[in-house]
Amino acid sequence: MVNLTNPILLIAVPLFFVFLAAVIAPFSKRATKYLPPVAFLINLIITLYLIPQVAEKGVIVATTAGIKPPFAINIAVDGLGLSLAIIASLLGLIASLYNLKYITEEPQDKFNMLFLLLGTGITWMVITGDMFNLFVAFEVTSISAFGLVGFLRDKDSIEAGFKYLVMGSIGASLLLIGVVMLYAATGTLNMADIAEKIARFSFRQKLLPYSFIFTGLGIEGALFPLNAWLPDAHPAAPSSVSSILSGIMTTAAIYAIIRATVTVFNYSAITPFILLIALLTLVFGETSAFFQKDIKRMLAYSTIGQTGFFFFAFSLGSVQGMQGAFMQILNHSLSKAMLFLIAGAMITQVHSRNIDDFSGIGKKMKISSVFFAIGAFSLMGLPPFFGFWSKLTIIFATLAYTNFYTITLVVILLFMSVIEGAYFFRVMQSMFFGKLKEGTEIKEASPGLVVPFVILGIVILTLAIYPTPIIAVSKKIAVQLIHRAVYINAVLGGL
Amino acid sequence: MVKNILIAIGLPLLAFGIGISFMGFKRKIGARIQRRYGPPFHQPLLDIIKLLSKKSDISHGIIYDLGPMIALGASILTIFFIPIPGLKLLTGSADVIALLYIMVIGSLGMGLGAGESANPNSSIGIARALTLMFGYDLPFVIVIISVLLKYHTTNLYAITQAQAGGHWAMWVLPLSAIVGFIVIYGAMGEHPFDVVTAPHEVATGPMAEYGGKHLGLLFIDHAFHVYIELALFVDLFMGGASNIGWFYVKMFVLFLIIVFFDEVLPRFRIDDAVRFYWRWPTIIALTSLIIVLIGG
Amino acid sequence: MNMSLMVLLLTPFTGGILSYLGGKIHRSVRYTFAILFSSLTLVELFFYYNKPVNHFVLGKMFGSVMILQINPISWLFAFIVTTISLLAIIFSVNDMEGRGGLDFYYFELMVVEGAMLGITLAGDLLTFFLFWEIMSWTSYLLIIQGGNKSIKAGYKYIIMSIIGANSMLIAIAMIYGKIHTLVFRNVAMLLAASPHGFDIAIFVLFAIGFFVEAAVMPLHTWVSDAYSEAPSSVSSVLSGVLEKIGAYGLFVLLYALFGVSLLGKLMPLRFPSPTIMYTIGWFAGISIVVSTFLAILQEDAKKLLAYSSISQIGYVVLGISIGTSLGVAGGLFHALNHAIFKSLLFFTIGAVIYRTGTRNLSELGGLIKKMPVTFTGTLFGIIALAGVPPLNGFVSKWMIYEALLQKKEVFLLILALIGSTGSFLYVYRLIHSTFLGQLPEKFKDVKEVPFLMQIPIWLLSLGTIVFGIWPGLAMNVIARGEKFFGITPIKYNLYGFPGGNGMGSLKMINISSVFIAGLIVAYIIFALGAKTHRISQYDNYAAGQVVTKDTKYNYSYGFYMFFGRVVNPVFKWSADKIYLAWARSANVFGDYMRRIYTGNLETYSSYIVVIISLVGFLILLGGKIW
Amino acid sequence: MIFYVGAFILIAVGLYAIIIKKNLVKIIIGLDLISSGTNLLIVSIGYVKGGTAPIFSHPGILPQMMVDPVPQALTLTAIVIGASELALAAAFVAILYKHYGTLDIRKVRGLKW
Repeated sequence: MVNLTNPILLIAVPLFFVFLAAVIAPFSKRATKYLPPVAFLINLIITLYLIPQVAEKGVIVATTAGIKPPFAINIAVDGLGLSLAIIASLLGLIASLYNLKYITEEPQDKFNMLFLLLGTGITWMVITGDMFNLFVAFEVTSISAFGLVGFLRDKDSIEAGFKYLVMGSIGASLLLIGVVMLYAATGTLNMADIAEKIARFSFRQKLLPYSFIFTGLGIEGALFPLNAWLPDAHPAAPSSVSSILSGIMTTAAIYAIIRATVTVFNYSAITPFILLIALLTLVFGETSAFFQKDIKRMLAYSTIGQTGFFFFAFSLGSVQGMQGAFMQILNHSLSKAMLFLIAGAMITQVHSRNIDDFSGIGKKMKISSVFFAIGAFSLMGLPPFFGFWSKLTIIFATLAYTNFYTITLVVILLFMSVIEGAYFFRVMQSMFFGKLKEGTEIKEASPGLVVPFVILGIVILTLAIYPTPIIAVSKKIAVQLIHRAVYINAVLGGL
Repeated sequence: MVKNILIAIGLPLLAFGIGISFMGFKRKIGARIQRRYGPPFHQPLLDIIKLLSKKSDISHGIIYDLGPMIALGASILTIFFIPIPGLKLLTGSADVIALLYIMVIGSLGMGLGAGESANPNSSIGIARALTLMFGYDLPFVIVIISVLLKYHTTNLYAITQAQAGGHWAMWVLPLSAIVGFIVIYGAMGEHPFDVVTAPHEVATGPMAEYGGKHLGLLFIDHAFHVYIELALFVDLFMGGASNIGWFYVKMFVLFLIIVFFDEVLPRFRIDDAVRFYWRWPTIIALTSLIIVLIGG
Repeated sequence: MNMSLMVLLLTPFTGGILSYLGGKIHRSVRYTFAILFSSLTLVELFFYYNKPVNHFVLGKMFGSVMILQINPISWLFAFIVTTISLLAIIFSVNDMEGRGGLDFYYFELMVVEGAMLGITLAGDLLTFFLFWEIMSWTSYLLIIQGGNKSIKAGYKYIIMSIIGANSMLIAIAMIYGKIHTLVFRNVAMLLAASPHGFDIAIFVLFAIGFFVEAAVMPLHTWVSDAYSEAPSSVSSVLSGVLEKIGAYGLFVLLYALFGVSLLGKLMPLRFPSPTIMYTIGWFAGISIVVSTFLAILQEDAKKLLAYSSISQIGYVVLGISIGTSLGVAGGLFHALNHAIFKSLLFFTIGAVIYRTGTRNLSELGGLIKKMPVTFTGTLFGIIALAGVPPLNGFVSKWMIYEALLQKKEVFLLILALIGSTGSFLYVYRLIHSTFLGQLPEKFKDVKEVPFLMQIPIWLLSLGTIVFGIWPGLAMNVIARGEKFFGITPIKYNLYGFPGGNGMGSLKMINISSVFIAGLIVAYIIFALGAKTHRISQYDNYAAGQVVTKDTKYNYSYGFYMFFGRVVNPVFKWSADKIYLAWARSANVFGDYMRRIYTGNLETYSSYIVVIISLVGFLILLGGKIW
Repeated sequence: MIFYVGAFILIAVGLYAIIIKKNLVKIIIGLDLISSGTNLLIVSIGYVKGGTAPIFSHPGILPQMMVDPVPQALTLTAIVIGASELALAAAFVAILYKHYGTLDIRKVRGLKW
């Protein structure tokens, strides 16, 4: 009996399936597509098994090669990491179910392998306890993402993929430089260990490695102005991939930044800088999204905006801010992933990504459109959806101290939410009430595409009806995150 | 109780009598100004009797019939809220502000009836009437507010009482009184404000289609109307009166002035009439109001 | 029994879901559920008549309890919400027949009802805001049911509504940041103890939200489009109820959160009432007059009613903002009355549109012969709207006038009185152009609307009479509500107000009975005359011309054109145009902003270098961020 | 020290190539330079002058004399990753060339704003 509660399995299982896929592929390329759902399902089950443990102990640590931290590579799962792992597994499962029907282009075996690797990398990123391991996970994620973005091999996706690749590689190198600098300074790669040892460094000394790590991760995490690849890459990828990229990958990178900032560097002094970056991200993302004609590009820009939004909440540095950030991450991941899946399903019918061509399809593709509306409402933060509570939390966190600056910040935030509302409502209007183009034959997408996002939609609706437990949990997570000693002690407790 | 019943029957008759006599005077005086002999003094009464007893009468529908009735009913309603010497009447049930709106009911009835007749002349007439009303209402409400503020009451009877002994509002608030006069003058539709009925333009306007007993009702209504406007002005600015005789005299003097003006003035275009009312009368009324506000 | 407040709140939501699902089975199931559950809500509401509930805990969120409560004022508004919604549901059974997506429409209608009910029942700002947001987006979905043009209108509405809601959200968050609880009572205590600048900021932020919803100028620009383009029953809900919710919010803000004495302290200037309230009064006053002028010049029946709504809600806000017992009572009473007569008018005009398919006033005419019931409803509606006795609109307006006079706010009083006279102009135009005058040949075969659509018209007409002649019925509730909020209620009786203390007296029963007596006298004179005979509408005086069937012999286009000549120069610019200009410049600015994503790899890479060197610069500076 | 400077110069040259050069292949070379620079940096961190391999191959080797083994492991990993990245990049360039018929990055601007 395998110990289901070992978090290493979260990485091991999908990796195993990747190799399995490589083995199977020569015999049946089509069979490989059934592997990702299985792998992600197993992952999801494991993560769910881990919940009670994490709830009980706070942080669970798994070691490799039987050596206790800080030596050797270790995995440390705390509340935030686990939640993101759950989201990653869930989204992976749903997107891979969606793939069954969605991906018709060859080579399918390679696609499935890359897709599995992408999921693995993301899960890996959020549960690792080791800085270099983080880099490796980051690279696994990025390289598979590069491949997936360029998967369709048409003009746009190749251009986007190339841009993404160059940016991503630079980012990875920067991250590596930062990690190495940390190693040079502290002589260890374990996050908890670094965290303990870094206390003796001054703000200025910490700044150099931090800036490299921040920039490196920021490229992947879609922070302004490092995010220019994102609006090209996310739409260019197949929709299921976009949903993973937008839904959880940027978030995983943001997670890494949060982990580095809070746990490793304990860098509260940097927050004004982060806040500025986050705000710019938000403003530029939402503003650009407003002008998009391409639905996937609009969603991608909206991802930038949302990233800015929850990163902003995080950069407030208070428990409530972190709580809001986490809630918004959850909300954004689920909704944005669903929106991308739906957009994909619609594009298969409309054969265009232009919003104008979507007019009137609400009458034909009822389920898709309704769930699109649900996702958009949740993203905009309209009650009773979960986004409302996260928006509220973030606003409350921002205005915890009322002064001129916080009010200005909130005004900017809310103005951006108005813009977000403006473009989402515009899309929905044309979807539901626009005139259907003459001579187009549009019907509901095939059930294989609909069922996955409906599952996601049901999750969102459930959150809308029972937000309280999640809000309570998110508060716990935020508290745990901000009390970094808990994490450090849990990891180094073996010593 | 008996007294109440007597008032209930007598007041309309009195008002009608006063009104009809003024209508008679008007024709007579007008004729004399134009160096004519003019019809007999009781000619309006004869007209009404003639109209009511006409044998053939047309109707355009229920509201066409109902319009004059509403107008007359409203006029009868109104007179009970304008105190005459020695009698409070129903002033306790509705004060001056309410009275302003009670007076509107009649126009509504008139408008509905005229509208139903499907004659564009009538419709234009009503549109003009309402616009004119909108025009003179602005200075009028300002005037009313000045008076109410001056006497610290909204009860019309109390206002007349407060003016007892020659302290007429006319002398206390001369500017308001002038504007009030201009308003009453316009409300009676005399030259130059006779845009509503203007026979040469809209063929007597609202009345274009009316004939027979309908027109008879409207004539009766007009008699009440004359009484109402004059009585209101007398109550507001000329201190009411101690007895019916004086009351009649005051009204007559007022009416005489109005008739003199009426006979010598040409006609405004409707928008000019509105502009006129919104310019000088309003400014004068506001001045008066500010004086009241500052002076207490 | 306490539990049932939750039940009351959930009833419409449940009804909405059930009617949505029921509609999948059969449309009659949908109607049954919708009507059943909205009547049930009304019935449940009556259990709370005269029975306030102070504290019903709904749950806990962010450490602040979410509570429901019901006091007489919220009861009054809940009553408006449920009644008008019920009637709208009944009305739309026939009105919306044959359109697509009806299941969803009824669902939305009931959810809006539930959300508005939630707002009136809310006992803390969080609950209030939660339902407020639900209301704004669900009502948006209702507005855009009206076809192509309504989408644009709805878009404007939702954007303005989000802005308003967000402005409220800032205020709520500011309060939360101070005391971590949002219960009205605690908030009131906080505000009483806070510095004045904070209080004023809170007030302004809230007021923006409420002004948008209540359509007070200058935040009214969504109204004329939204009301006119939405389906008629939706317009009546919007105008009858949604606006009232804005007014209710304002009432809560002024009296539950701030209180007159606190407002008096905020900006101690010498005005008849606290400066803030006086300012609001002026906003309302300008709303009244300007939108009256605009309504007079409309050619579109529903646009006319929309502008008239702005003007009438001005009276409500004006009354509430006076701050005296009489003014508040007048404002609240007018809220009730306006809900009654404006919904009535939207229903009747909806009925006309239902039968004729047009709402262009100059195309209509003479429908009285075909649709007598609708005409009667409209007649009652316009009399009430114009504030002419003896119907209900008069009483509440009169109370507002008296209150203004009592306070010597003479300039506001002038605006209010003028607005009322002006309203007489446009209501006459409304009834004249639709029902009176010449009946166009194409409407020769128009029939009266089906019975189900007549029900709301009958009931609301009855309402205008009942609350007109017996204002005491409504005053019972309002007086208790005033007492609840610590205002001494004025003296009143069933038929009116005995007056005193600078206030005139009013006895509606006398006015109406004398009026009826006068009518009888007139009728007797009329009946004594010769019998009349009906003639055709073409048998008409035309200065020698012969009127035939194909002549358009009706004065209805540009009814008040000459009046337009007087006021048009003033209306060359409008708030709407200013907003659009702002939006346009913001658009241009944003368009430039997004060009930072140039599409060039080298630019993107150089951003990285920029960021890195920025950090290096920071290190040179000594690591100081700010 | 010279290694650190060298490493950063390499990285800077790589960045320069990416930003200034218009040829796709040169951009890839720039990427390679960056990763090489990084690798050099990693190795130089663990470098001890005159040190030996970190293996107790025969007695007498003091731990202070050993070079740090961890950076070497890191470098190996990084090289592998870098290689795969470059391979992918080369593949992209090949397809881009097919689509555009040129290697000029200025022509590849289909996506913007």
